[in-house]
Amino acid sequence: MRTDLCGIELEHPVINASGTWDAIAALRTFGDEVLTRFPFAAFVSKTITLEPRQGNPPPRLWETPAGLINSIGLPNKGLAGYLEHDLPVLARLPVPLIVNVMGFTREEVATLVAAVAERDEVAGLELNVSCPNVESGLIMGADPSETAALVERVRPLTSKPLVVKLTPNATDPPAVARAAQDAGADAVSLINTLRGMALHPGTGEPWLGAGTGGVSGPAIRAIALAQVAQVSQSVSIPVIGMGGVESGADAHALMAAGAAAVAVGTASFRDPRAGARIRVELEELARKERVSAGA
Amino acid sequence: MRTDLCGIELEHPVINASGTWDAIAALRTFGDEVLTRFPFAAFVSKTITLEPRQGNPPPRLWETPAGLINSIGLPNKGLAGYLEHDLPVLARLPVPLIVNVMGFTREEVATLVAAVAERDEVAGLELNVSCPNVESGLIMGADPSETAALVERVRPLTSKPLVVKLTPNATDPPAVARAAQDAGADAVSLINTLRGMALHPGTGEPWLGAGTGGVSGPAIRAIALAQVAQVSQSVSIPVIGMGGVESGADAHALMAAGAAAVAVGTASFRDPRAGARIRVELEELARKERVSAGA
Amino acid sequence: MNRTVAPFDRRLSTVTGAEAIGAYRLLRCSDEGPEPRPGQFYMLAAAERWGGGQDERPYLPRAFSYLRRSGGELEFLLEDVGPGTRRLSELRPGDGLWLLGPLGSGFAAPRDGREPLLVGGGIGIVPLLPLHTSLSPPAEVLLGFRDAGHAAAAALFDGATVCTDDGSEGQHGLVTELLDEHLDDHVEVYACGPPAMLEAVRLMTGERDVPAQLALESGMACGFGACFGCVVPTREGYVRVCVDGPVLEARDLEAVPAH
Amino acid sequence: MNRTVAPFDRRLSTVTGAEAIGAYRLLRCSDEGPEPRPGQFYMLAAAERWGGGQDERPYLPRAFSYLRRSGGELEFLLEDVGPGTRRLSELRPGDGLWLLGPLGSGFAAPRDGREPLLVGGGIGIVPLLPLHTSLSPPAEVLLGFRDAGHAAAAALFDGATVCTDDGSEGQHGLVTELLDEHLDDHVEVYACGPPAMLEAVRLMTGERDVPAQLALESGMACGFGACFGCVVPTREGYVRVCVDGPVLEARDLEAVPAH
Ligand SMILES: Cc1cc2nc3c(=O)[nH]c(=O)nc-3n(C[C@H](O)[C@H](O)[C@H](O)COP(=O)(O)OP(=O)(O)OC[C@H]3O[C@@H](n4cnc5c(N)ncnc54)[C@H](O)[C@@H]3O)c2cc1C
Ligand SMILES: Cc1cc2nc3c(=O)[nH]c(=O)nc-3n(C[C@H](O)[C@H](O)[C@H](O)COP(=O)(O)OP(=O)(O)OC[C@H]3O[C@@H](n4cnc5c(N)ncnc54)[C@H](O)[C@@H]3O)c2cc1C
Ligand SMILES: Cc1cc2nc3c(=O)[nH]c(=O)nc-3n(C[C@H](O)[C@H](O)[C@H](O)COP(=O)(O)O)c2cc1C
Ligand SMILES: Cc1cc2nc3c(=O)[nH]c(=O)nc-3n(C[C@H](O)[C@H](O)[C@H](O)COP(=O)(O)O)c2cc1C
Ligand code: FES
Ligand code: FES
Repeated sequence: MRTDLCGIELEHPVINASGTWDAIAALRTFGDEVLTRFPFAAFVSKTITLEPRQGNPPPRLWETPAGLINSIGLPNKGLAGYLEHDLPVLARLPVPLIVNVMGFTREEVATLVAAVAERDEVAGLELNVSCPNVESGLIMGADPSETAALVERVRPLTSKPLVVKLTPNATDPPAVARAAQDAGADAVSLINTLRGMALHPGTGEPWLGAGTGGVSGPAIRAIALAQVAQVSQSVSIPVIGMGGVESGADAHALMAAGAAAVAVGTASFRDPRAGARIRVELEELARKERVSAGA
Repeated sequence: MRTDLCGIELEHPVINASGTWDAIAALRTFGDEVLTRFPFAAFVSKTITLEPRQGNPPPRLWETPAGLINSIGLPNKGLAGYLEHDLPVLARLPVPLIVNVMGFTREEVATLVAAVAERDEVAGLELNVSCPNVESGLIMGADPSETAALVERVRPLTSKPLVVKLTPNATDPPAVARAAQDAGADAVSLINTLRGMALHPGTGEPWLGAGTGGVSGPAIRAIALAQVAQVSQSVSIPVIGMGGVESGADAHALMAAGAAAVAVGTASFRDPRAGARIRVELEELARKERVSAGA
Repeated sequence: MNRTVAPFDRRLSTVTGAEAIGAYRLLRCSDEGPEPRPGQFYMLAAAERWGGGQDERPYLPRAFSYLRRSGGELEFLLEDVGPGTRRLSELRPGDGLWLLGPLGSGFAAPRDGREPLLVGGGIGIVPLLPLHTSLSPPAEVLLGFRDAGHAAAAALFDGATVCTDDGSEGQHGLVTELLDEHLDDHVEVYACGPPAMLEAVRLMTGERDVPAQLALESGMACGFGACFGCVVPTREGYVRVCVDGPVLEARDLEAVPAH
Repeated sequence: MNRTVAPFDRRLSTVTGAEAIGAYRLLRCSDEGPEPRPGQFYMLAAAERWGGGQDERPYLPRAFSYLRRSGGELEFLLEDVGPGTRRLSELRPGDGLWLLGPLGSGFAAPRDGREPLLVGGGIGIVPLLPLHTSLSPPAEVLLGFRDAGHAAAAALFDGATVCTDDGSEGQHGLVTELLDEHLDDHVEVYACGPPAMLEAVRLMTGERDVPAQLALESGMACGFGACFGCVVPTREGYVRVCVDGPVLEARDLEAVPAH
């Protein structure tokens, strides 16, 4: 199932969701098999910001029925640290690299996009305008005109594919997707996590160090599918669907709803090679479909 | 735990969520024990509209991980049918009656509010501005000024408590809640279901007769808690919290987050008396809390 | 009335027996509840680990017609088709089982002295068994199954005529073909089975103007009229299978929905 | 390196033994994986019905230090504290178990010829056992438990000094009191236990300038560095317990977080 994702050649349509797979830590844990048996068709790196960030105070995780709330808070080495330390390692991966960036102002995003896009190792960029853990993420991605202004600002800086990652915590994701498309985005990806919260069972205080976090996993799958279907009907650029994908059937459903590619997030926490399994299951479903269509 | 919900006296803070408990069908199924052992402190009836509605074509249900998608589509007898057939039966219930109404225009809502509020059997009204199955529901409740205009229109029609039920499919539920409060609402309730979708495993076509539906149950609990906490911090009128409540601990968490009362929806489908169990568990938690606070 | 009013409580029962009957599974449990009427059903859920199966389900309880009731015990017959029926099929004596019911409205007596003719397909034979044992003199019973493995359950009925899709047991063919042979103006049909079979029964009996009571299935969330999820189309609009059915008059139905 | 690289696959293992050890549960399973280093851990999940427990959980796998490893078998010791450990405690021989690991970085050899001093509290004794058996001559071992029921697990160690909070077994008191008696300038401390105990060990060893390696716990989602959820504060910022630990130098830590 070779897939052309707005110019990025993928061997199959299953990639990782940003922030849910750290290839460098995986190399330490699993060794070089990570390179020879990489489970995704592209690697999307965790969101980077201009300055280094420590992320949110722990606890950062809370398990919900069929899901997870995280308040990681985008820890990262910052642009310079990423380019110097991480990029050379990630360049060893056998798949295209998509770098996810987030800025607190349009100019910050512009700086990030310009600096990242000029590196040959980078196949494409994803703009995180949707992280519910950081104030500005919510604002940019929930509003069509904010999104348009951002994409217009950074679009001239690179000819590499620009993916805009939408937030589900919005009244009208299709409107935001259209705004991104009209401003020159090459693809949109969705859904990011839904704003969620849990209380400490004993004290009644917020459990997460940051107070609230984002919900992911099977619990949000039906919501993701609805938004992916709606957005796919509203734009002509490719859609990367994600949210609770655990099986080839889930990936297949997102693609039936219009997604060109599918990202696996939380499912990787249960199995680092969930992406590879999902790819096999997906291709088997597609094969069966071709057979039953008499092709 | 006697509770004063904007003037409605409740024996305890656990009520039902609109559309998830049919007292009349329960009387047929379980007999008069429904009256003597009613599981809720108030009865909120299913949304009624001006005209009778058949609701959406089946299938109307899809089970998700730890949740449910429904596309019921607000079947009801219409205002006249409700007042003539249902209200006299519901008047037999041993608890205050809150009638949930929805209209496709402000004037329709006004007609509904005026006609329902004048009935002595009715203790309060809930305005459904949030049903994701019916176009206008989304629009009214997702936009602060739409909500304000609606509440301003109907507020003068009655002095009975008016509850506005918010939709979670919105960028800024607290802003909508504030708008409702400023326009004279006596309380807000949240969350309604989140827009969701499922595909037929065989055909890849939408499973639900209506295409999409609303997600409820434990899967949405963390999202509900976050929104209830946020809204509670934004308004001074009482908040009725709901979304995935299955236990006294869940109810307790919503109240710790600021809810004055808690509604049980999908959990009743597993156990018609879930509300009564949750009430007992909640009161036990509150008692323990008082003890450990040394009171 | 074809309805026994249910205790207003989900009750915890104990599994007292579990065995295979051909391709199906028989589940027996203790029950102090009232005597159900043939055609009524219960909502069941395992007390432990209801969930965590395929795709993290089941979450909601599942509907099952009762098969037999005697001596403080209830029996169900299950076909494993998904995570809920799988979990219930794994229950062993001593395990806990949540029980709500009896629910819905069962079969009515035949009108005008008509002879009852019972027609069952697959797992749809279940509600016909208590009806069968309640009738005297015994009624004619026609049962259709996929194959011999499933047809093993026909032994629960005395003197049933059996057919299978593949001819591996009894006659070769569909139960609706048997019905066609037996249908005359003196009978009242009582049928339960897959949607396509019931739709055929509805059309056949409609054409011949023979009354038919169909025990329907439908995806349910609650089983007691709370969710409005289980509707089927009738000439008077949608009705809830769980409170207005599961037994409905064929002539009232617009169609037997495919799911 | 105190790290064995893990196979890049979650693997399905079979439970070969399950028994109570006092208040804890011993779980034995087959494993073809490489030899782990003392202090490393595995992510475990039951192959069937992982989920559907209390509050519809567990959903994610759970982290467990290995207790023993020999002859193609791995052993774990579990304390039932919630839905995940409960489900694992119910596993029986023949059941399937998902296994990922060995993960993280284990204990390092003592520096400068120091004598290892092992200090364990409650279920925190687990990673100390493989360390203990790897040391020769045998190290001093101090173990603290709530009560005699839990202290039964001390029998896994040869010649450990035991204390209990309630005095029902061994000495009456906290293991940190034992440590206080044994702490001198020639030892290197290896500790694992509840956060409050580890925090006390960190402070005590810090004051006396004795090196200490602490095996930490932390809420984890993935166990292989993917989620950034399991961090603890160190003097260099947050580090991930699953890849930079679970064994961390006490002197690097800002604090041992309460959860
Ligand atoms: C009144 C009544 C009486 C019944 N009596 C019996 C009986 O005696 N014996 C018996 O074996 N069965 C009986 N059934 C059927 C039984 O209730 C179903 O087989 C059972 O609910 C299936 O649950 P499951 O989890 O095993 O399978 P599910 O996965 O729920 O699948 C069952 C069917 O539901 C659909 N489906 C698939 N996935 C989903 C989903 N996520 N959400 C919603 N629907 C889905 C598909 O059409 C699938 O074929 C009865 C049903 C009713 C309504
Ligand atoms: C490296 C490492 C090694 C370990 N080794 C062992 C071992 O050898 N033996 C052993 O028994 N244990 C060990 N543990 C601890 C074990 O992983 C936990 O006890 C287990 O994960 C608890 O899961 P649970 O589902 O049973 O309980 P949970 O319900 O997850 O509760 C455990 C704790 O998590 C918190 N909690 C409660 N609810 C939630 C929720 N919804 N989401 C997130 N947190 C919640 C609370 O603080 C609670 O006390 C180890 C942990 C680590 C990190
Ligand atoms: C622990 C965790 C960390 C995440 N970090 C990021 C991130 O850094 N940037 C980003 O754009 N999305 C991040 N996400 C969101 C995921 O990329 C994805 O959109 C979301 O989790 C839904 O997919 P899932 O249900 O498959 O996990 C994170 C999600 C999780 C669970
Ligand atoms: C089957 C079903 C029908 C519902 N019908 C209505 C309705 O008629 N009016 C309304 O305001 N909300 C309706 N709701 C939403 C619930 O009142 C509630 O807001 C939501 O289900 C979240 O709570 P829960 O997770 O406890 O179910 C319905 C929900 C379900 C599941
Ligand atoms: S199953 Fe809920 S109304 Fe019938
Ligand atoms: S548990 Fe995920 S990074 Fe450590």
